[in-house]
Parts: sequence; structure tokens; C-alpha cells
Amino acid sequence: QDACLATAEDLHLSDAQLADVAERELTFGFLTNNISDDFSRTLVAGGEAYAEEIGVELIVNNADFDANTQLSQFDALLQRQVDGIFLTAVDASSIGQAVNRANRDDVPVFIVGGAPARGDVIAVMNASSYQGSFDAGSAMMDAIGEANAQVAILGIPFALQTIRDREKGILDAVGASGGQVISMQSDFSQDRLLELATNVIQANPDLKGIFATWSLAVNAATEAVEQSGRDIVIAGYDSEVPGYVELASGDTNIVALSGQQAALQGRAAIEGLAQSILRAELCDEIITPNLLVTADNFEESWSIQYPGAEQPW
Amino acid sequence: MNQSAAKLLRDLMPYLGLILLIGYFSLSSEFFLNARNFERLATDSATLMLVAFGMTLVILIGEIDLSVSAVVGLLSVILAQIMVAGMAWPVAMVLVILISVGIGTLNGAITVYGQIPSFIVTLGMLAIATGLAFVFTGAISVAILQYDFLDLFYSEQIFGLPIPLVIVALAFVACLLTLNRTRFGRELFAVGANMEAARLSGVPVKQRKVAVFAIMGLLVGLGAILSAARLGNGAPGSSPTLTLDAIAAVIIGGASLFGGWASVLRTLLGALLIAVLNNGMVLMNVNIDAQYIVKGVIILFAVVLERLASGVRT
Amino acid sequence: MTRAQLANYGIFLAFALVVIGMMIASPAFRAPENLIAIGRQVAVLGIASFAMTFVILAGEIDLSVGAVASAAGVVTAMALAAGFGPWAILIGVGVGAGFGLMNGLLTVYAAVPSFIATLVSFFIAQGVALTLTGGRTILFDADWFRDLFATGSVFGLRSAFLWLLFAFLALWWLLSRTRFGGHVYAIGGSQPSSRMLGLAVDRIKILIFTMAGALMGLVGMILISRIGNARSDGAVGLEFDAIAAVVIGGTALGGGTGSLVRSLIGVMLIGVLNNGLAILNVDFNAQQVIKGVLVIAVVLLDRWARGLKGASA
Amino acid sequence: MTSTPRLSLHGITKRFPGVIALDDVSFDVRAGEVHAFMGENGAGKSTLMKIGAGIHRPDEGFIEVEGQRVGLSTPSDATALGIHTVFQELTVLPNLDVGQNIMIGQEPMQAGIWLDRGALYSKAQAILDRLDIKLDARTPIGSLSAGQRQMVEIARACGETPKVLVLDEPTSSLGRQEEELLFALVDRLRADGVGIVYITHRMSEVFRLADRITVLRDGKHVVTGDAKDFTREKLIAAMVGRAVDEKRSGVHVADLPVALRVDGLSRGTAVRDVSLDVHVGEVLGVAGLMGAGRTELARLMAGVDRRDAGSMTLFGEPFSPNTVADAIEAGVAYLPEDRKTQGLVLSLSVADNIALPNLGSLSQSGWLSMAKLKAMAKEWSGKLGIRAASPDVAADTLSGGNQQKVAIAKWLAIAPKVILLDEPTRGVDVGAKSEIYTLIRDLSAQGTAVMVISSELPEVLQISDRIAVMAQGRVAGVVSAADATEESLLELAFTEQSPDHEVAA
Ligand SMILES: Nc1ncnc2c1ncn2[C@@H]1O[C@H](COP(=O)(O)OP(=O)(O)OP(=O)(O)O)[C@@H](O)[C@H]1O
Ligand SMILES: Nc1ncnc2c1ncn2[C@@H]1O[C@H](COP(=O)(O)OP(=O)(O)OP(=O)(O)O)[C@@H](O)[C@H]1O
Ligand SMILES: [Mg+2]
Ligand SMILES: [Mg+2]
Repeated sequence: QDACLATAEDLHLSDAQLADVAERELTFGFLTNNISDDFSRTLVAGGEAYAEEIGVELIVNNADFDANTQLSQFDALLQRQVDGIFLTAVDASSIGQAVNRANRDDVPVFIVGGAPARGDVIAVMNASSYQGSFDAGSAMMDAIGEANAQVAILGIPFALQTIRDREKGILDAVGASGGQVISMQSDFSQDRLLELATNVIQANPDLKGIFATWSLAVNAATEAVEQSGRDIVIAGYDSEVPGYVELASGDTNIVALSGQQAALQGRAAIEGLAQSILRAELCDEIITPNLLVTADNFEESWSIQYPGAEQPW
Repeated sequence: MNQSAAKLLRDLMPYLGLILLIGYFSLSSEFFLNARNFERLATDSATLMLVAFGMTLVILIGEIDLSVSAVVGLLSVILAQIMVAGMAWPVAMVLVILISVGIGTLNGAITVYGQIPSFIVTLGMLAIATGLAFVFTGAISVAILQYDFLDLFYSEQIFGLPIPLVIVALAFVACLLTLNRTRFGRELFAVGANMEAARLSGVPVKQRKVAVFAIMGLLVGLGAILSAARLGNGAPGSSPTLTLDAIAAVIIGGASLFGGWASVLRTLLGALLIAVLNNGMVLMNVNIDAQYIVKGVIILFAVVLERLASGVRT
Repeated sequence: MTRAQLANYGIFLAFALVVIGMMIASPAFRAPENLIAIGRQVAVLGIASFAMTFVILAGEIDLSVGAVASAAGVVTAMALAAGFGPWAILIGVGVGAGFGLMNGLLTVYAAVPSFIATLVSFFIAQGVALTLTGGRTILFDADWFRDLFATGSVFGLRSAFLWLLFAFLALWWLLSRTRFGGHVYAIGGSQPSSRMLGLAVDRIKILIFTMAGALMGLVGMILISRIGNARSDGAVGLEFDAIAAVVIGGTALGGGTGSLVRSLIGVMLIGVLNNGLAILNVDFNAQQVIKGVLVIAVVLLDRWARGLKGASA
Repeated sequence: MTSTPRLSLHGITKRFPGVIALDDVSFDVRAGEVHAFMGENGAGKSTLMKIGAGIHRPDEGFIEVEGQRVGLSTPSDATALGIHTVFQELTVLPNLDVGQNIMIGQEPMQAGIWLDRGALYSKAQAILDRLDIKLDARTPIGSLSAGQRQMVEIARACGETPKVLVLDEPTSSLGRQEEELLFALVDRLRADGVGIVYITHRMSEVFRLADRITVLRDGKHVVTGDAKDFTREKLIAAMVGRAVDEKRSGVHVADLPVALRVDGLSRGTAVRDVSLDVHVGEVLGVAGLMGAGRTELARLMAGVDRRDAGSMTLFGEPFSPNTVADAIEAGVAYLPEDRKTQGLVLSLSVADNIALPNLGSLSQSGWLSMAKLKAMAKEWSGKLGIRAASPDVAADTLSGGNQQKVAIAKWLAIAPKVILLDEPTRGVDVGAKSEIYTLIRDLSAQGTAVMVISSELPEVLQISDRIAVMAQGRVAGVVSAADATEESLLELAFTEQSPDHEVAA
């Protein structure tokens, strides 16, 4: 184990490796499960910027949360004879068949979202979904500060591995502090999530907290709580622009958001594939730690999470 | 000579959009035009093709099936779960197909005997199947570890052809012959165009409609098996766009949404257009945001060409 | 009530049964604030369904509804953020109407079936919204705007609900109290006959699509006002829900028969089910199953009532 | 009378893909005349009038209204100039009510923006009353018979007195009383100075109504002249290009075996306790007023509808068809009265239409023989003289009369033992009519039992051996055709009007 590269920093390429990469004129495929949130965009931007810097061509595609589409795109990339494929899986276990084919073609695959059911990937890169969500959840329970507090979870109706890890994280956090989850509701659309959050607040007069498992749910929960005028605290997974603006306003019910380091992951994606082609050994799992973004540290977190981006508040 | 060239051109007109698109991709990408890519295209779009063939029959008789993508999800989950529980894959496949035919027949029976639009019945079925698939799995896809099953569909070949392609080809020929060379098929055209006249001509309209939904069930079942084998698991919500793509393939093929005319061959071309477009855009590295616009414009272009051609024909 | 009268009210009866069931099951459901909240929550779906009613009555279909509303919302938010002030409203409605006009022109003059024409618009609107936002959430700071379209209230009624009310009354008048409305039914009844009778079939269709587009502009603005941000996927899936509401209400796909009041019932039914099941904390997946069964049951009851009329005639 | 014509069409040529529908045809109609427009099925009558109505654009030629050259590019251009047309294919909108149909396009408004529904119905009702049409303006169209729908159509065209009124086969679905109503109306409008174009295949109407007659054949103008200068034979010769034998065929003695026996058949109030015999080799005519229950009776006999009571035997065996397929299986065929909605699948080809009830015999364990199908289409197109570019064209491109022949052909092709024909010559020209009569004769001579429902008394008298007259759902009497006259049939048709008979059963 100690021979393998274990962190995003470990993946950095040396000057000699960079020269080697430039000479090989590599093309990588870069598949995202969707492209309409800040995380994916930042991930793609991070990857694109670094690929450009080191002279790798990047083919970016988006699956719109459709596992079948992602598989077709994966196959098309194999057809295109790319030198490596990075993907944020819609459903990690659904990509196994294609990974198996990539193995046969000797194309390295680097994946976010869990190991596929079949085939070998060079490594699984993970934000600490479980830990991030556990930490944010614990912060929420601390802020509520009472035993038996009722909380609700607002989520995405989906078989994403990361969402399941997030759910597990929050359930453990609530359990550890003696609270109880009284409602779990999900939807895709921000507007419907707002509706769900409003309904849950309406139905449960003793509700003390809402945990939002993804960015749109954070936005919806914030708005619903604000409109209800009730004293309900919010924690969530994903810290994106609306969340930062909310934290920056100085008057917010959000206690903590778990932020992924998308730009770092984007760069690491390219580096990991390049390392593998250069025959370096990657550890099975490469964790990029999450940030716990709060009203106290948001400026600092912003510059880590979205390096170089203008502050939206 | 000249006349036959003109006739050839006229006959090809409806397919011009697809032909031009394939020509363009072939010239622009060295990776597009080869047997391996077409093999992949065919296997990747096998489920879409099967469902689109079934949808052709359903739309022909003036009905619709909105439940397919959810039912494919549910069936793949059931397939995976019974295989995990230890059932041999051939038995599991037969069982899943039976369930699927049952669901199709149920859709048809409620539509026909409850006299409510198939739109509503299958909308209800969509919600029910989605819910059940998630309830059964707790939203966690169920991996299929019987590799002989997976490899049968996605590694092995018959006569040098991948098995999904063979299944699609057989289904295509069967649907084509059914529609054009059997009593049943001819009757469907009449049922779709004028139900009352068909009834007064001795066509058992209700049975025919239920039968079409049952056939749809059969094709959806096959599609679900291929989808599960391709993904290597039973996954709820794995193909959210399947229904719309299948309907779009039928309509791009020139059928009326309200029944009376449809053609399996044209549907095949409609589905191919969608599949080729998705594949070609990846190969050509089209910008992710622009892909939507490109897709819209090319579908429009292909359909306008097709309509111009039908204008010429009448 | 005679049997023939009952026949026309089957859907209302079925709706009433669902409402009564919910009221018995949940005190939170029958709280006045909740009933008011339902009105507000169905505003978006309601207006979209009213627009869809016109389109379907005329024998056409509009799949672009959700994407156009999203695009209009995004453009409006950007205009607001860029300081266009009240002009942003015009721009938003204009974007919607522009897409609607395109739908109409393609359907009428290019002889493309509206299914395809509006599918094309769907793709283009989605592409435009994604390109404009770069997939990110657009924030805007205009409380007057949010008050105007969603959050403000008059006599305790939120403006989103008032827009719904206003749209319903105006469109009801248009459909059942003007010549134009009568001709919409005529076209749906028989397009060839309407042409032979000298009705301006083409112009009416273009108008219907354009009007539907303009209403999607309004929907887009209500959406962004409710949540306070704009996203390229803001109204994802709205077209499908709207068509479903219209058809559940009893308006026939294919045109010619149906009414706005029926669509309103369809919308309310969906709104009540969404709200009620969430308030009862029913498991999200079980909700789907229950909704599916109830929708079929409600429509069966409606048809059964209509059958009574047939039997007594 | 010899003033400028109200409407004149000059040198009109119109081509459809594969057909020249009109070849340099001129036609005019003056104020205060009825100009009958005659010709075989497919001669081009409807096409010419559609050009006058702004529906088709002529390829050559031009149009004048009251001496002014006009361009008619839409139907509303024509109505704006006072040219109103009752089209052969009904254009009533089935999802609206009577009033809305009559007032469509000219709905009364309040303050320019509100539809004045009260005024709409009162105006529509006023029109109906003025024309003596006994209908409530608020009745939905769906509940009306074909004849009533036709009257709605006429009411719409006559709503505000037109300058030119074109009636394209207006009586084809009318009952006797409605016909009389229409004739009176035509007389009244003529007196008011309206120029009326009257298209029909019925000789009696022409001589009853027309001032002038124009005959068209194969899209070419044949003759125009004063009605009084024509005889029946001359007119037929002009239309057909030869003489047609119209003689009444020899009457059979009805001393033949019974093919289909109907005993106490009832359904609701439409058919009440009907008993009838149809014999092998005879033609049984069924006469009656509109709504007398003839169609309903035939539908019960053919397995289309379920009966409430009664029984049937076919050649002595119990016959109780639950579906049309059962009836076909047993050799009983039923030609419905409305070819557009019931008789044909208009979007399918002629060949497919003919094949539809015959798919069983054209296929072997489900597999269709395309060769047999084509041969069948060819055979019957030839036998009935169906004018179509080929059996593969869609039925809706055929003229009305030819469509009717296709509808008959598909039933003849099953080689039925009993055939029930509901208005078999509706919209069919004289030539074809006599061909259909011959066909019916031949069928019965070959041993097929034939029942013909017809609203045209001369037709019933001409082709039947016996005639059953229905009134209010009951058989009012069965008479031998040889002894019957139009008057005696009518008398029977009007019996049982009093409600006392309702309890008789
Ligand atoms: N829309 C059309 N497309 C193609 N051919 C047409 C069309 N309309 C009419 N025709 C053809 O034009 C010719 C004239 O038809 P038209 O309907 O005018 O005859 P008609 O004299 O009214 O006959 P009928 O007495 O049967 O009503 C026919 O050969 C018919 O098939
Ligand atoms: N569409 C309809 N809706 C309701 N009642 C109808 C309809 N058509 C016919 N009826 C009624 O059914 C009875 C029998 O009608 P049917 O059509 O069998 O008469 P018919 O003698 O064949 O007359 P027609 O000349 O109209 O064909 C009548 O009482 C008539 O009023
Ligand atoms: Mg005609
Ligand atoms: Mg009749």
C-alpha cells in the first residue's frame, strides 16, 4: 500500500513526466453525470484548464443523469481510441460492463462515485461524501442542541452512490446525537424541492432542522425556511454560489455546508490518468477531503473551493 | 434511366437526413465509419430499437405507452434480484418476459375495457413501476454477477454478429412482416385509422388493441433484459429518456401521433438518426452546451426533408 | 342530481373524494395556511397546464414548455442582474413568445408535426439556457420583482397564486367567451372542416403557440421569483406534468373536447396529491405508487360517470 | 333573368397528381335561378364548386362575381362575396352544438370582445325556425342523425341570405320530410333572387327544381341548356355518353326458402318487436321515414349491436351474432349507411379497404397472400367499374360515388349468403346506380338473399320483390313491390303515429 499514490497532491506530475506527457499527445475522455451545477462545472473547468496547460486534448460529455447515455458515451470514447477515460458515474455499478471493455482495449479508467461491479479501474476518486455529510450533520445537531430533535432530509430521488453515502452520513450524525429523522422527501426540480420543504415544515410544527443532500435542496431548504419564518436550522452537502451568498449575508439559518473540492478533483482527474499511463501505481481509493463551510470561514473556503473565481457576494 | 434516377432520389428523400448525417460524420471523423462503431451503435441502441418497434404498433393503433422507461427499470431490477437470489439466468429471463407481457396486457386491458385513454393508464403505470423499482431496491442498483449472462449479450456473437444486433434484427423483421404481411397487421392499420369502420368490417378491435399492448410488453421485456445485461445490473431509473426517444423515433419516422399510419422501417431510421447523432457528437467532440442545439436543428432538418418528400409522393 | 348532470361532474366528485380523504387523514393538511400554500404551489403547473389546454384542444402538443420556461427565467434573471429593471419582464415574456412563435411557424408552415417542432424548441431552449448560464445558478437581487411574481401578498394571498387566478380568469374568458376560443374548439374538432368553413386555422394555431410561449415567460418569472435564483433546469419536466394534468382533467389528446375548468381540476388533483402525501410523510417511493393508482382510479370514476350519461340518453 | 351572372367560372382547368379533374370548363349561375349541375361520379362537379368556394385554386381560368374578376384564395373570400356552399362531405363540427355550428365565423359579439352567447343561440334558433328546421340550437351535434346534420349545414349556408348558394348533393342523407323542406326552401330562395347551383344524381329533383342544366363528363363541359329542353333520356345520355337501361326488372315470386328469419327483435325504442323473413333469391326492400329504425334493425341483424330481445335463424339454424366477425363467418354482410365514418377507412388504399372484411380468406394461418389481395382488388374494381388511378391509391382521393362502390365491393367479395345494404346508392350517379341495381339483381339471381334499405321510394320500388315499411321501430307492413306505389308506401310509413301503440307490445 505504501508504494501507491494516495492523495490528490501525490498525483502531481514531475517536470520529466510533464515532458513525457506532452510528447505522447494524449487524448482523454471526461464524462460528467450532469452539467448544470457548480460542482460539475468547476470540475470540468479544472480539468480543462489543466489539460490545456500540459497539452492533453479533452473530450467532455454530459450524461444528464442517464446511466444508459453515459454508457453509450463511454463506448463512443473507446471507439474514438482515447488514451484514458475519467468519469463521474451516474451509477458506478452500471458502468462495469463498459469498464470491462476498456480493460480489453487497455484504456485506463479513473472514476468518481464508487467502484464498478465489473472490470478494473486505476482508482476511485471520492470526495468524502460520508464524512462530509456526517460533519455537516453533526454541526446541525450541535446547533439545535437538544435531544430528540426532529429533523428532515431533503434529497435527490436517485441511485447515485454518493447520495447514498451522504444519506448514511447524516443518518449516523442524527443518530449519534439522539435526534430523529421524521421525513425524507426527494425530487429533481428546485421548484418541487421548495414545495416539498414547505410541506414538510407545514406538517411538522416541531421540526428543528433540515439536512439538504445536494445543492438544489440547499437552495430550496433555505428559501422554504425563510418563507416560513420558523427557527429551523439547515445543513447540507454541496456549497455552491447561492449557499455562499446566504452565508455571507450574515443572517442565515445555514449552519454548515460540506463543500467538495471540484477544481482539485478536475486537475487530479487528468493527473491520475497521466500517472497511470506513465505506469505509476495509484491506490484503490483517492480521497479529496471536503471543506466544512460555515459563516466563520466562508471567504477562506471559497478561495480553496473555487480558486481564482470572483466572490459572488 | 434519368427517370429511374429521379425515382430513386424520391424514394430516398425521407432518409436523406440520415444519409447526409452519416456522410458528414464519416468525412469529419476517421473513427465513425467502421464496422466496430456500427456494431457498438447497434448494441448500444438495442433497447431503444426494440421499444421503438413496439411503440410503432402502439402509436399505429392510436394509443401511447408512457410507462416503458419505468417498466424497463423495474424489470431489470426484478431480473437482477431473482438472479442474485440464485435463479438460473435462462429461467429468470423467461420469467421477466412473462411479467412484462403481463404488464403490457394490463395496460391494454385497462385502456380498452376501462375505456380510459392509454395516456392515463400508462402514466399511472409509469408512476407505479418507478415507485416499485425504488421500493424493491431502496434505490441501490443490484449488480448482476452471472457473467455468462452478461457475456452472452455483450461479448459473444452469432454468425459474427453481436447477439443484441441479432435480436433487434429478428424483432425488426418480425414486426415488419407482422404489419405488412399478416392479417393482424392489416387490421391494425384499419383500427388506427378508423376504429368504427374496422369494427363494422369484422375486426375485433378490442382484442387487437390488447394484443398490441401485449406485444409491446414482449418487446419491452426483451429490451429490459438487454439493458440489464448492458449495464450489468438492475437499476431503477436507468433510462429516463427511453420513452421520449422511442416516441420521437416513431414520429420522426413520419407516423401521426394520433394513429392510422406508421412504418417499422421508418421507425428504425428515426431511432438510428437519434443514435447516430448521439454517437457522432461524442466522436466529433461537440461542445456539451451546444450539443442540445445541434441535436434540435438536425432533427428538424431531417424531418423537414422527410415531409418535403411525402409532399412529393402524394 | 340527475344522472346526466352527474356525468359532467365525475372528475369533480373524484377530486372531492381525494381532498376529503386527505382532510380526514391529516390535520396539517386541512390547516388553512396549507390550503393556501397548495394554491401557491400549483401556480406554475397551473399556468403551464392552461397554456397546454389551448394547444391540446387545437389538436397539437407542446413539449417545449419546461425548457422555454427555464430559458425565459434565466434570461430574465440575467437582465435583472444586469440592471434592466422592469424591462426584464418584457424580455422574459419576449423570450417565451419567441420560442412559441417558432413552434407555431414550424408547425404551420414547415408542416412539421408539433411533437417534433416543439421537441426541437425544447432542445434549443435547453441549449440556450445552458450556454447562457454556463450551467451555473444565476442570482439576482430584485425584491420588487420577486414580490410582484411570487412572494408579495395581497389580502393574505401570495402573488404567485394571484397570477394563477388572473391567468385562469383571462384564459377562461378567452376560451369560452370569445370567438377565438370557439374557433380553437372548432379546429380541434375537425381541421379540414374548419378550413373549408373559412376559419383562419393557420393564424389561430400560430397564436396559440405564441400565447403558450408568452405564458411560459410568465411561468419562468414566477419560478425564479419563488426561489430567488435562476437555473437552466428550473422547470425540468414541466411539459410532462402539464400534459398529464390536462389529460387527467378529461381533455382529449387529439383535440376538440375539454375545458379549462377540467384542467384546473387536474392541476389541483396533482397539487393535492403532492402536498398531501408529503405532509403525511409517506415514503417518497411509495408516493409514486399511490399517485399512479389514484390517477387511474380518479379517471376511471370520471369515465364511469360519463358512461351513466350515455346509458340514460 | 339575362342580367350579369352572379357567379361565373371561365375556362377552368384543374389538375391533381395523375388526373385532370377539370379541363377548360365554364359555368355560370344567375340571380333567381336554380342551375342543376350534373355528371357521373368523378366528373369534376365538386371540384369546380370548390374552386368557386375558394378551396382549390384553378390551374387555368378565372372567376367573376357579378361581372367583377375576383381572386378567391380562401373560403372566407368566397363567403365575404356572398358565395355560400354546402359541401358534399359534411363540414359540421362534431364537437360543437347546433347553434355554434350555424354561427361559426360570425358569432355575435358584445362590446367587440365578449361573445354574446344569448344572441348566438337566439339568432341560430331564429334561422332554424325561419327555415322550418325542427331543431334546438343548443343540441350537441353528436346526438344528431346524418340528415339532421345536413340540415344544420344548410342552415349555416342560408343564415344570412346568400347571393349564390351551392348545394352539393344536399339530399343524399335527407329523409322525405326534410327533402320537402329543402325543396320549399330552394323555391323561396330562388324567388328572393338567390343564384342556386344544385348538384345531384337524382333525376326527379332536377326536373322538379332546375331552370337550367349543365352536364359535365370526364372533367369536360358537355352541354348547358334550359331544363325544359331536356328529357330524362337525353340528360342521361349526355352524362353517361350512352343510353342506360332503367327498366324495372322482373319481379320474382316470393315463394322461396327463407334465408334469414328475424323473430321479435328489439333494442331500446329504436327497434320494437320486429319479425321479418329474407328469402333466398329475393330482394327485400325496407322503406320508412328517417329514424324509423331501419339502420338499427340492420345493425342488430349483422351483429354490430346487441339485441335486447328476439331471435334469428339463418337457413333454419339459430343465428345469434355477437360481433360482426360472427356475422361474416356465417355469411351475413352489412353495408353501413355512412361510408365516410363507417363504411371505409379513407386513409387506406382501395385494395386494403376491399380486403378488410376478407382478410380471413386472403390469409392462411394469419399470413396474408399479397397476390390474392391484389387480385381481389383488381377483380372487384373491374366488376364495379371503380374509377381510381390504381387500387393502391388512398380511398379518400376517389369521388364520392366511387368510394361507395369500394364500400360495396368489399362486402360482395366475401360472397355473402345474406347481404344487408343500407342506402347502397347514396351519392352514386345514374350510370353506376343502374350498375349497382344490376349487381343486386345478379346477386339475388345467384341465390343471395338481399335486403336493401333505401330512403328513395322509386329505388325501393324498382329493385325490390317485397317491401317492408318501418315506422317508429316497428314493421308497419310488408307488401309486394308489384302492388305498391309511392303513395301506398308513404301511407304505411306514417302509421302508428299515436302513442297508444307503444303499449301494444
Ligand atoms: N384532393 C384531390 N386529390 C386528388 N384527386 C382529386 C382530389 N379531389 C378530387 N380528385 C379527383 O378529381 C376528379 C373529380 O372529382 P370530384 O370530386 O370533383 O367529382 P364529382 O363530380 O363531384 O363526383 P361525385 O358525383 O362522385 O361527387 C376525380 O377523379 C377525383 O378522384
Ligand atoms: N346518432 C343518434 N343518436 C341518438 N339517436 C339516434 C341516432 N341515430 C338514430 N337515432 C334514433 O334511433 C332510432 C332509429 O334510427 P335509425 O338510424 O335506425 O333510422 P333509419 O330508419 O335508418 O333512418 P335513417 O334514414 O336516418 O338512416 C330513431 O329513433 C332515431 O331517432
Ligand atoms: Mg362530388
Ligand atoms: Mg338509416
